[in-house]
Amino acid sequence: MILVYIIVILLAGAFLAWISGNLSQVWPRIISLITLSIDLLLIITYLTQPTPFSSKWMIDIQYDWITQFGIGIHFALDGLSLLMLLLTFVLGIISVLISWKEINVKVGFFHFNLLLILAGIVGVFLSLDLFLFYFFWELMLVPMYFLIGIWGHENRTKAAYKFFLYTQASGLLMFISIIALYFVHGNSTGIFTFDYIQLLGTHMAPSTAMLIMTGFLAAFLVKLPVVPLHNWLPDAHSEAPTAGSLILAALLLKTGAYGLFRFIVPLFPAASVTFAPIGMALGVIGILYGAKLAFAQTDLKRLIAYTSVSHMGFVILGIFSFNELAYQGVVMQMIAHGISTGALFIMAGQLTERIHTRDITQMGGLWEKAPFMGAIGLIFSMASLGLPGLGNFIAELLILTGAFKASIIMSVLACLGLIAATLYSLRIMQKVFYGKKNNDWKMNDLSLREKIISITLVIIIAGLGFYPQPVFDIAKPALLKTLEQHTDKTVQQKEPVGEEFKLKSNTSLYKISNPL
Amino acid sequence: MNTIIAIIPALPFISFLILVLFGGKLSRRASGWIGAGSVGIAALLTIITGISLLNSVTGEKYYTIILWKWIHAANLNAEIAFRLDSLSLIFCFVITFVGFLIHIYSIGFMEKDEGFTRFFAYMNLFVCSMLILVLADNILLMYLGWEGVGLCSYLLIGFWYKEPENGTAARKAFIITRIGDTAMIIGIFILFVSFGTFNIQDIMQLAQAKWAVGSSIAVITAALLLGGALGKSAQLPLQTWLPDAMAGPSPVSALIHAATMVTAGVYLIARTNVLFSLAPAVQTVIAIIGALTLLIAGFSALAQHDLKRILAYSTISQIGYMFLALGVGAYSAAIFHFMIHAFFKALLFLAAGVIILVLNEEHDIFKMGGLRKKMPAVFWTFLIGSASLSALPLVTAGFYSKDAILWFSYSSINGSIILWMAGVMGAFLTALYSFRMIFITFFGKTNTEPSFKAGILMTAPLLILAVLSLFGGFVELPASLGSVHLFSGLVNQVLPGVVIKNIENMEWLFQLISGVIALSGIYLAYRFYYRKPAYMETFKNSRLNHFFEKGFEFDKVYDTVFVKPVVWLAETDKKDFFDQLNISIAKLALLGNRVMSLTENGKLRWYLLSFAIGIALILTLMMTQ
Amino acid sequence: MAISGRNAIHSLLFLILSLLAISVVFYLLDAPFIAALEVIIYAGAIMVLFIFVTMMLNIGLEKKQEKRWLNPRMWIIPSLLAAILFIDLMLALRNMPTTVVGKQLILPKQVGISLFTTYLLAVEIAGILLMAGVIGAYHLGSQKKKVLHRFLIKK
Amino acid sequence: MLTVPVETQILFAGILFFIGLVGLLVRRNLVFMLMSIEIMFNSAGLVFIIAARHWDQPDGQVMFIFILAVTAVEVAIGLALILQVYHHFKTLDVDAINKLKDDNS
Repeated sequence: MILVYIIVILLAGAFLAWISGNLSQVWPRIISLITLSIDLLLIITYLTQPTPFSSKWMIDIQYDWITQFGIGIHFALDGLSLLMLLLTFVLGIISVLISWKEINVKVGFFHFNLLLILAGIVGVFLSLDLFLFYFFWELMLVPMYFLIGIWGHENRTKAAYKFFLYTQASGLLMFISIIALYFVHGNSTGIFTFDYIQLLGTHMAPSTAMLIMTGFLAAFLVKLPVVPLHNWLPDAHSEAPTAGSLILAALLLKTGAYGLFRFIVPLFPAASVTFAPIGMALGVIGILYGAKLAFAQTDLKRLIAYTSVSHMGFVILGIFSFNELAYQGVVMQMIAHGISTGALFIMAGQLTERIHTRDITQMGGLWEKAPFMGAIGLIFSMASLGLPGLGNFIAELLILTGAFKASIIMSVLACLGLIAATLYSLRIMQKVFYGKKNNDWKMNDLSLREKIISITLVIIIAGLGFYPQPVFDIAKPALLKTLEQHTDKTVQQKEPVGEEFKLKSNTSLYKISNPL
Repeated sequence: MNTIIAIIPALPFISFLILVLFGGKLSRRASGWIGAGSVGIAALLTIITGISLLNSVTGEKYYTIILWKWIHAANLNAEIAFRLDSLSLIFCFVITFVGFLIHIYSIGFMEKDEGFTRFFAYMNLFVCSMLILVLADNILLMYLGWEGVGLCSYLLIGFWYKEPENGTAARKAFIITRIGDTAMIIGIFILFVSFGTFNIQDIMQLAQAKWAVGSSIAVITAALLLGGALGKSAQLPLQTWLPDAMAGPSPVSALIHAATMVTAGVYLIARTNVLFSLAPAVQTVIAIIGALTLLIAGFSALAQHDLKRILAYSTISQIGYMFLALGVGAYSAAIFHFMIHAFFKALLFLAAGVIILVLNEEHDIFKMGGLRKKMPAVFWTFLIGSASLSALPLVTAGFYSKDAILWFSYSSINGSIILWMAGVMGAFLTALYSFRMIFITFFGKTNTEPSFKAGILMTAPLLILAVLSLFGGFVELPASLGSVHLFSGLVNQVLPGVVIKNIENMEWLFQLISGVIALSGIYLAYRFYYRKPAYMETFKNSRLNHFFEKGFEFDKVYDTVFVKPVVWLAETDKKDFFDQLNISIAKLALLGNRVMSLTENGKLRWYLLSFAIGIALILTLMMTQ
Repeated sequence: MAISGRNAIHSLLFLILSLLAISVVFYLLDAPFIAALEVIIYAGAIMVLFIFVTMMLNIGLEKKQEKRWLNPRMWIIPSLLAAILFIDLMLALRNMPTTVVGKQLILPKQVGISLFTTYLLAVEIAGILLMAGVIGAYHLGSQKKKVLHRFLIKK
Repeated sequence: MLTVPVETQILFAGILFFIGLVGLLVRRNLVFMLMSIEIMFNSAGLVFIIAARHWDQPDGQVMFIFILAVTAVEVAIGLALILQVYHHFKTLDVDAINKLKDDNS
């Protein structure tokens, strides 16, 4: 039941916030804060209970909805979605906090949209019924459109439009695929259902599977985004208000990765393996191309947006490596990227709030004025270049190691992304905080509220860097479950060339190597 | 004892946290002493641990501690675990002890700087990272330290962030070392994929067991690790960042860019020596790179006129010696030279720092001169450092360490006469440029008056380091001169001893030659730079000199070969052609709209006409079928 | 002449002539009732309406304008089209099988019977249509200047 | 009574129709256009009558009556519209009345 409560509380909070917006500007903020805190507490209390992490689904609830079409309300929680929920609520709270001062018009409606997006995201992370999943998937879009379109910067209308077109079009493709899957499954077994668990292991001709998968892929890859389809992202990010950028980067993109995990890999085990080389190549292209573009940008938020493209390249690379190591890395990357890029967007937002420009060529020498902000910016640009000791490093390490097992060339090329990441991350520091002052901005350092936000994020990212084990433990069963789908049907991984690489007796080696 | 090795890196880290969190509230004095004190205690603990390690009677000559599970994902396991053996002990000692002295010095040096607390925070973080690097039990944790020192180096080079050049230098340093690091991490992947562990000791054992000598995988892995080492240790072809890195404050140059961080590459190679011995080709490459670097850097040092840049090139050159030693398999000689080099180079940098400070940020040696009388303490310590650097025979520590390298470069099984000649040539250059520095800076007529006198906080570390530079060498004496093997005995607990060719032991002859060479270098410096400076004026304007001064124009080449293309690549297609592609779809739709709306002109007869045309068309088609 | 004339009244008269001719054709085609209707309703009622409106608008005087509008080039495309269609029609007719048909006079009584039995519904609908026409014409015609129809309101 | 073949009769109706069509396309005066439409209606009615005679059925004539009704309504409304248009635009030129056109383009 806890899962239903979570969503219902979010929705109720959303409407309450809207209504209370008529009373005063403060109420919606407080209400959304309370709503999110309750949800976070629910999840945390659930975590503290002795829960069986190892079982297939920690919670699994099912209700009938539209029985004629085999549509049900089916929520389930496993380690992966649990982590994503935690991320969602933590960042949700933070996004409420950062818009505390920034949003002054239509406050109620803003928070309504904010909570609705979060509800959509949570729904996506929890739904196990494809129809329900699609419902939540679309639920995220419209409020996001408003968020960008109403509270954004100068070119907001165009950006919002672009965002909506891209995601909506790809979402429709996914819907077609869902329906196709529904009929394929129905025709072969006689049970017409949208239920994920029943749809698992549907027998499909390879070409059919490929076609249906393409539809799903379209939605997820656009959301992620993968390189030729990434263009909505920089626009949407740079035009959205800070909270919008934060949610876009930290949460919305993750739904794409989550979808790849939850649907593409288990539903189409064979087809996804066929697609894997292309997927990995797309990942690598994303990493390098995103980095290249990030390096060239002068708009701070655009720059950060392109770093997202680059980082999400790692996610795709990892997912199509098909091994647990890479998968753990992907989960870690999702969380760490959420935190670090989110933090960078927050920083960009704070800068914009103070000096009213996002052009980094006009900044410079801001360390003197705002050393605290500089330190935070330093930490997170280091995180984004993958400095060990911060969460992103763990993620990239695991992904690259996992990818290395799957394809050496791809992994090595992706490593070049590390150098590229250095280039663009240092560029942020260089242009914004170092160097001569270009303009005599009148700005003050972070306020207490902003400091608390930043420090929380720093603690999380450093915690992930030094003690990531809980994340691995929670995610492990879910990932193994995903991989299980593979073991029967697929293929030995393309083991790397050269005899030396083959670990013939992995376990025995492990015994020697572990001095514990 | 085991817990102590965890405390050693923890101390500076705690101090770092204190300085970061409460830096604003502490007085300058307090934060300075917290920063220095933590390193001091760490040094003390290191010495205690070292003594107990030396005295331990059990067969196990190392301490190890596992703090917590770091990453346990799938079959990838890495702990936050430390391991202290004699190799890391030496590094730890140098880091904490020299670090402590430099911290003390910095309290005086940075006295008036506004970023005082920030400076000590960075320095502490650096010491912590460096300790993690050398103490790490697994290669991943080592990589953490490795990148950590890179970060600190970046921060400290760009410490005076208001000058854009400093920022550029910092960025250059970070990026170039990062290129090496990326090679290294790929090497680490290969190691992990091959052996399924990150633990250094296990990797070494497994590598020995599973990889054949000279097998391609061993060569590739060793080469990749070497890439990391080259970047960090500023060796050819990734050496260009170090001279620019002198933009940082002098204590930073002393600690990071002379004594410790740049020798991380030496540590890495020594630590993973098994891999390199499995890849003889790479080892030869190391030796050649070392020899080339020491020559090129030596020539470059000869032409510089920025005091710190001379020292920077000298550092590159000396690390070249260490690489040469590593390449010929003389690990203990390399480590020995590392230690002695840390002493005298830190000394030189600190002394140079004093000079520059009191001369109001004057870096050009030709604008100094005659400082011998003005600042005798600095003069004498600087002289000792230079003497040690140029390996003045018998009396200086530098002689013993460098001599060992020279001897092994010939006599080792991997050595050759050519490597030896390069080494000797380098020694000559070293003597020449060190004393060129001495003569120009301290003799002659005074060009700039010192503005104030350096305090005790700054001179005391100089004196201590000077003593070490003179007498530190006596822990290891060659067979011909007393044959003390305290140091190599210690190091050889973990590192293989050097394999000597079966030749006649003519070490004394080689020592003689190198001694003479060093002395002649000093004499030449005396001739050219003190007695007849006019003679060098002609050289000073020559093209060759310019070529040397620019460090053999590596920067220019890299600029055209790498930097410009990258920048060009970034600048072209800034608009993201995919975006244009997708926009063009939208534009196409808009164009379609335009065309279509042309027909929509509101003229009724036009509509009727097209109506009729349509009917005619359809009917005609039907009829003609 | 009805379509090419420049004077509206003349054209209308020509049109009436043409209608009368058609009514003769109807008569020849064994449909005297329809012929009568044609004359009464078409030539009588509708054309009178036309003439009335034309007179009201004084269109008869705008000869020059008509001349300008009717330059010879305007004729080319429509005539060409008409010709093509006509050829199509001929082609269509050529393929039609010629059948012998019975020649029998259809009396108004027959028409009336089928009108009020088989096509009763259609008659009612036609009635409603006429009603709508009356109301529409009244509505459009009555509000002259006071309120323009909303489609015609100038922006 | 009449012995002209059916084809010829239909051709005759066709000619009438095309005259109407050409008139419709050529004229710019609304009144003339309405008149052309009348001619076309007539030709359509003619075809019905021809068909009725051809098959000896009264239905064709019934249809003509309907056409007559439709024509009457059409003329009534059309003329009313012409009146309105003339009042509004002071012209009967169809090309001038291009309010349907999209202003954006």
